[in-house]
Amino acid sequence: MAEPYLSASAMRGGYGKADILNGCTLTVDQGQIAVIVGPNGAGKSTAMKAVFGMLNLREGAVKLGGEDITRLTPQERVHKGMGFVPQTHNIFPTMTVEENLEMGAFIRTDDYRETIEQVYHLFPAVADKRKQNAGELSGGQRQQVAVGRALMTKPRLLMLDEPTAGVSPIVMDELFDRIIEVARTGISILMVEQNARQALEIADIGYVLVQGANRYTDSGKALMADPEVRRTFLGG
Amino acid sequence: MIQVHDLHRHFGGFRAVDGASLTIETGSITGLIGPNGAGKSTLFNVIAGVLPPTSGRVIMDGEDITGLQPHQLFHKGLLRTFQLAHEFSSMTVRENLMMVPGAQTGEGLMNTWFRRGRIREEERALRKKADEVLEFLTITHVADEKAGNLSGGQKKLLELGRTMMVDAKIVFLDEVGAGVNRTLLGTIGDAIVRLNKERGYTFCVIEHDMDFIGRLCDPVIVMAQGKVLAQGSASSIMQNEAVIEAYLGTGLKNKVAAEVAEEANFGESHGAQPGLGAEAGQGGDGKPAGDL
Amino acid sequence: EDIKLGISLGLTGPLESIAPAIQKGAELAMKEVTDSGKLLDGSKIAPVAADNTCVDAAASVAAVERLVTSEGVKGIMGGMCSGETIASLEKVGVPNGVVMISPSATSPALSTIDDKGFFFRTAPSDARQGEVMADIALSRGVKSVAVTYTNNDYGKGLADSFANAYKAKGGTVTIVAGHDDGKADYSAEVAALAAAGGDALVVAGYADQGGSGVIQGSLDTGAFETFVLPDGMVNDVLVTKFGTALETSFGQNPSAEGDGHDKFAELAKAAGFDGTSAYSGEAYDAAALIMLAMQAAKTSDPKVYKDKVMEVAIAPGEKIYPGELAKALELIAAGQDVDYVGATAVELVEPGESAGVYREVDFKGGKLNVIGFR
Amino acid sequence: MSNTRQADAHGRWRAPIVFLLIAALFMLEGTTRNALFSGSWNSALAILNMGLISAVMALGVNMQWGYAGLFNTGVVGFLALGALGPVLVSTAPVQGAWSAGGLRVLLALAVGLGTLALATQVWKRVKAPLSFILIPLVLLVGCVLYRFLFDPAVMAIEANNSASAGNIGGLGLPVLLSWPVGALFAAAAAWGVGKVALGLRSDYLAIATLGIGEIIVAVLRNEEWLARGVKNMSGIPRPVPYELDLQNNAGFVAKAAAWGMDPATASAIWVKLLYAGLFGTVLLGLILLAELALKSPWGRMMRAIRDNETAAAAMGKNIKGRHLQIFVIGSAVIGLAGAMMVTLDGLLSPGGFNPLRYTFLVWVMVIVGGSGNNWGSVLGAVLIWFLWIKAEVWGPELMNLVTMPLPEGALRQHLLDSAPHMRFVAMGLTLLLVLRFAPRGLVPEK
Amino acid sequence: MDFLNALVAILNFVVIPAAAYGAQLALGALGVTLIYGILRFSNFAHGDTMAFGTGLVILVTWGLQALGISLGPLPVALLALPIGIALCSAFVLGTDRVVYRFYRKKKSDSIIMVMASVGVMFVMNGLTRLLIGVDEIRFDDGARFLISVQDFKAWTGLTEGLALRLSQALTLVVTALCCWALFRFLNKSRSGKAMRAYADNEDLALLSGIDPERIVRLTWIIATALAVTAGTLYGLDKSFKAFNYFQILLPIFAAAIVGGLGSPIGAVAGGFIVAFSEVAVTYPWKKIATYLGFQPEGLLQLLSTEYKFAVSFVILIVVLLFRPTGLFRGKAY
Ligand SMILES: Nc1ncnc2c1ncn2[C@@H]1O[C@H](COP(=O)(O)OP(=O)(O)OP(=O)(O)O)[C@@H](O)[C@H]1O
Ligand SMILES: Nc1ncnc2c1ncn2[C@@H]1O[C@H](COP(=O)(O)OP(=O)(O)OP(=O)(O)O)[C@@H](O)[C@H]1O
Ligand SMILES: [Mg+2]
Ligand SMILES: [Mg+2]
Repeated sequence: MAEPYLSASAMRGGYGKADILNGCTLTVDQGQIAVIVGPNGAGKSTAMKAVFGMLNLREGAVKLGGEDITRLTPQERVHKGMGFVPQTHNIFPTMTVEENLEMGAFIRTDDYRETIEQVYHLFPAVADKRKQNAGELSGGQRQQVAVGRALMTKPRLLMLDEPTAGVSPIVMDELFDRIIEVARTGISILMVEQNARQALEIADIGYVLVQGANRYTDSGKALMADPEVRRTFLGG
Repeated sequence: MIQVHDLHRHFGGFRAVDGASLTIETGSITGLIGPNGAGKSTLFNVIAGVLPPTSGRVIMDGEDITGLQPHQLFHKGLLRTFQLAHEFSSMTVRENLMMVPGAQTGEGLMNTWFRRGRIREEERALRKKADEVLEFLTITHVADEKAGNLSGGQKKLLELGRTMMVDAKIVFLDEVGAGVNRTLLGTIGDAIVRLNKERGYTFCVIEHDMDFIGRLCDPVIVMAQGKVLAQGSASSIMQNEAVIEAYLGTGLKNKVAAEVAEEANFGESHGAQPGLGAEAGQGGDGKPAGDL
Repeated sequence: EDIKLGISLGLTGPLESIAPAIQKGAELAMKEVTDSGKLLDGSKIAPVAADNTCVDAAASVAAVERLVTSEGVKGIMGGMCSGETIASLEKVGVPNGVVMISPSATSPALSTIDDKGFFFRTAPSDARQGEVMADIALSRGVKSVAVTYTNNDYGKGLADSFANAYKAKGGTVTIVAGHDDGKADYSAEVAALAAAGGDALVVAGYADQGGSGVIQGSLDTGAFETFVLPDGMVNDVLVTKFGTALETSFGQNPSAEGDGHDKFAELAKAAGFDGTSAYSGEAYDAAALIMLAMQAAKTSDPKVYKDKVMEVAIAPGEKIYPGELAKALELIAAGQDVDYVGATAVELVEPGESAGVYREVDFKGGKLNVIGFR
Repeated sequence: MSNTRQADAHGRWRAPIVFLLIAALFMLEGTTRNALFSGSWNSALAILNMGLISAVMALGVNMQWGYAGLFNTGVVGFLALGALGPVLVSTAPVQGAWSAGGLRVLLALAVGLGTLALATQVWKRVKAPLSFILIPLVLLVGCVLYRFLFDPAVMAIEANNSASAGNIGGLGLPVLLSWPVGALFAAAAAWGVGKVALGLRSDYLAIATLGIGEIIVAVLRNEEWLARGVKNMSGIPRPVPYELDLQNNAGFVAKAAAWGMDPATASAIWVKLLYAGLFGTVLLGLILLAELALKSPWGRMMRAIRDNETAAAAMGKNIKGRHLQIFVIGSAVIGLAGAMMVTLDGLLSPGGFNPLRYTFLVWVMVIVGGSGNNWGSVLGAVLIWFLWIKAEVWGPELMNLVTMPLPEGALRQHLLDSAPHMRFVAMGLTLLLVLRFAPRGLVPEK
Repeated sequence: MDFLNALVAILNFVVIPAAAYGAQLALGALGVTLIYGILRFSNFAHGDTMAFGTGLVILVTWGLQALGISLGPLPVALLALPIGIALCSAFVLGTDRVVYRFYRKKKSDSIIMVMASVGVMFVMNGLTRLLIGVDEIRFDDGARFLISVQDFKAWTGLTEGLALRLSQALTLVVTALCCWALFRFLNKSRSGKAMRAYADNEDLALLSGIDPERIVRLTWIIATALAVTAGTLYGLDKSFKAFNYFQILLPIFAAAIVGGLGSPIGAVAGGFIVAFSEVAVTYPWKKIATYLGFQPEGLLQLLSTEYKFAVSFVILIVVLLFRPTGLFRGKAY
């Protein structure tokens, strides 16, 4: 098999002295959906940040499309085609919904109006609020704006940290639906999910992260089928 | 018992809560669900005194509590958590818990100079209690970490943990489950049931995880566009057409099924994979989980 | 002997723009004496400047403390503003027995302060100037005035004494309003003064501070054309700034009957600074007095020479003008009496402050013209 | 955030190290004579005394900002109110002032306050359309009545011996008694201000308090009947002996001789030591109380409130009440410092109360020292005060150094002439350097 | 009853001076508010940036005058302004590089940045004085009045005169232009939106591909341009004096805050509120009353001018009590 599109190998690092990541490895192929699950505080978000260059790695390397990007700044990674929705603080609160989406398209030079319409179509609830400041939205609406912003980037690798937290079931369905669609177009998806069963359902590859290290790695289906994994990590 | 009478809360011209009336019975675990932006959190904020209502009244055990300050409500036994975690970020996790109980001797300025002994004793007891809560929430290892450094889910747990530090009459939980590991959420659900049964706490829970709602709550109130759309037992709600259309949707299952029909990759395992909802229904307390 | 003399001024702070000329004035006198080589058998005077910020009593005390206890100065030309002067005098000057002669602190409080004979000032007394100014104004037919003053003890004291004298002599004061120096804008003051009205505007302020700001505003809006200007305002800065716009204005400042003032201005010009700037002449005189008193006491010990300060400053004796310090030193050494007149017609009265002779000036033709003396 | 652990490791040694550093600076100032230090104990002690007072101010600001996150930039105002204490309590009574109009002034002030109280009551009790008429009416009537009583009384007082008095004078009580009174003045004002303004957030509170500070100072400057306004109030009594008395005291002179000092120096040093003892005692007492409070649940609650008001309110903490409490206490401490300051200066000079010196410099002290940490702000205060004073010398020295290589000429002369202004540059540079190497303060909050 | 004279008197003594002063404050407040909004701290060095920049403009002006350049009725300083802005921006960017960037990278509390700006303020304070001294400097050439009192009286025959200085008119026009341009820039242009995004959520701005350092530079340059423009106009209108520029800082902050920190329109409104309250509240209405046919005994002055600053603050506090984040809903970090 050729080298995967994204490969983050043996990452080790953290915020202070203690390491949060202890040799965590993540890979995603072109058009694949990879899902990370694990207990709270396992280091999932930290791993995402590490992949995006928002955390200094002590060890390990991140490669994108065969190119070593370990030393690049987050902003340079954006230009390499990576998009990221953080778990918290993922909107611009005093800018309108529309401006939030425009900011998603900041590095695009083509006409992005169509993409905006697509996002509105996907999230009709926020479409009604396009002229409202994003900070005034409800929790779930914010989440939708955040995901919408990332979609605006038209990235080649889309990283989502718990995109469905606080989102109502109907929208969550839509969202997963859309993610599959996006993946179809050849975009790689790396996401963290606590709604793990739904997420693993659509995942090509699943990672169970515990204390900053890979505990289980398998296809989504296989992980779902593993009773041990289900009991300890997926809530029965 | 909390009674909400024809409550309105408007933001400019927008009616976030638009004439909601509902009752939370003492001793119940009431679920509050509804689409994003339905006005659930706003309703909570009005009840908890964070936002003044545009009109309407809130009655708690026969007493009108409309417009009381949050700290006054706290002392009446009304606690709440925040949807977006509001931790005290520069304090340690343990301190976050220890600061919660009201009426601490050490909170009087004079006492800090003249009643040191008593304070020391109280502190010891508080610390013990905090450690128990931490243990329960599986975050003992970060007890001395600044709360601001917690992971998203851990903050959510801390949010819940604070309500466990005091004896409350009624607790409002705003999406405690979002971002919390599902296994742990199960445990939390157990704890809520236990607090409800053993200590007689009343709960009002906002949550989008229907497994959780289905397992815990009776009754369930559905809000949409600032109004109460439906009310009833979890199972009846989940079969309610209006609720399905506005909130639940027809379920991921069907769509995935449609997808897999085309995709060979997915095709194989589909048969082995029962619907998510059915799973949850069995995993819970046996109530049918409806369409999901 | 090398004698150090302190110069304590607000080199930074609200009056920082008039401080340099004061410092130069004092240094000019010191240089003159040093160059003459006639002080106490060829002693040299070394000036040591300290920045007292003018407004911060604590900083001023610290600065003067340094001059006295560390530099070991034998006398101080300063302080500059009254509050700060009182503090440093009470806390450093008097306890350590060092003579302080202020060129510019005019607060009446300094007249009654328990200075143990260590404090003098060459600045004019506000009370007297108020009288003189009222006389001049009335004699020119100005029957009603608005008064604005810089909001400190100098301005306030002068404004009060003027207003009282003027009213007593039959004039009308329409308004007495303060202005703060160094403020961004004086429209409010000008508006208030204009609304109150009057034949002329009395500006008890400083020429390069708020005073000229108020004049500027009044001229621009046509509120007043005639200004009555006391010592803080009467100098060449004002003339260069407003030129012929002051055609009808007049004023007075303390000056010797004779050419002391002009002589000093010449000396200053030669030394490269503006001798007409406020208190520059007073500073020259203050420094000169210290050195002449030393000569008279035959010692640089302030505890001794403090008693000679009054003696050299008043008649009888040969009159001494700026630039004649060498002559004065010779005379004193020869045991003869001198009457120091200096740049500002110093005439010290008990308890050690200037009585002041005032010269009346006007600004016809865009120049500062001396009319007469009072 | 990532450096918290590191800071903890050094944490316990930070305060002693900074303390030693400051002590060393003072030793140098007292003993060595060179371009940088004066080598005079008198000078060193003079700086120390004001440093101790600054430390009290900084402690007050730290209570408000460091404990509760209240951005009070009206420090100068509360300081000025405290400074009023010694004037009204301990200066000699002015003959005839009270009979001229003292009581009428008090009455007028009571009327003024009553009017405000009535107006607020109307505002609270009466409904909208009616109150729009009533409130201005109440205010107008009150104002007219107030002016009617106040103006002639003030005129009478100010006319009473206006050159050297013109104020209502003091009570002639011991000056130490006036310190708590000064604190009380500031506290009372803070209570009123707090009631009105504490609802405002951060920078808005800052500008409101800045304004209030300016207003208080404006009152002090312009109300001559109160404390002579800009004409300054001098001759405030001392709690310690006068140097000249000591110099005339045979016993003291003998003792000084035994120590090998001349009487003038010895007396000056002795007086300063006495002051230092007084101020030091007050300071240490305050620190003790503050530390006890901060290290208990009260302190924890305060930090919680500072951290997240919404959550703290939801956890039953009365934000407004606590804010008011700490605002009043902090202001009282600042007022106490004000009273101590005029006692030390022997002078109340309202013209000198400018916000740069008494508000922002104190803020610099707190932040450089380490906000939230009592020891930090106290040490920061002494250090910054030391630098502020020494910048007067160090600035021009710096200029000498800079211009050394320049050829003689107009440029060099211009620079040398401007040397006093290097005071600011020197102060700015030291401030920037300290902040650079201790960005969270010299002794950061743990 | 002499309505026209009353009107002219008010225009001449209250409206025109207050409007010009208000505009000067507004320009300064725009810069303060911009830095607050985007870099999240109150920049105490702003007043001294104005002074320093104006000092540079004056030096350039002198140079141009020495070359014999003149703009006819307009002051040469306008020509020197861009050069002054460029030089001052370079300096300010330098301070950002050596001072503020460090704290930005460390994500220090904004109060630390404020204190650092106090340090910068001191340094600039000294440098300005070294550069150009402490004396008052007049550097306006060209025409002084658009309408002078004498001319006005001659034209209209009224007893009250009216004066409009060129510098006042210039100030008003330039302020209006700056305000409009800034507003357009922030709300419509890509860079402007990026600046607001950065202000809102720095990390997320990074994730959107916005170069934070570029934003910071842009902010400083715009704020400096505003500061130098404000300083120059102020200097042309009054005179240049280093100390005054520090004193003007307080009213500028007051203006920025009463309007709502971070809000450009707020800054402008705030500037006018502060200016008008200073002038109008202490204005004695006696003369106006006399023109309108009353014969008042006193001056009809609400408060004496010594309290003018206090008055403007009282108004400010009252505004804040009813609108706790300023007239135009500023931010509160
Ligand atoms: N401060 C505000 N200003 C304007 N609109 C607001 C404000 N706060 C909330 N809203 C609007 O009110 C509506 C209800 O918000 P609320 O947070 O109560 O929703 P919710 O039911 O809790 O949704 P979610 O499930 O997403 O948390 C939303 O449409 C939101 O945009
Ligand atoms: N800024 C930080 N500084 C120090 N420690 C941190 C910081 N952020 C996270 N941590 C710690 O790192 C660990 C992993 O955090 P992370 O956010 O990666 O968890 P997570 O797996 O995403 O959990 P969750 O599911 O709750 O979001 C946690 O123990 C947390 O306390
Ligand atoms: Mg996470
Ligand atoms: Mg919600």
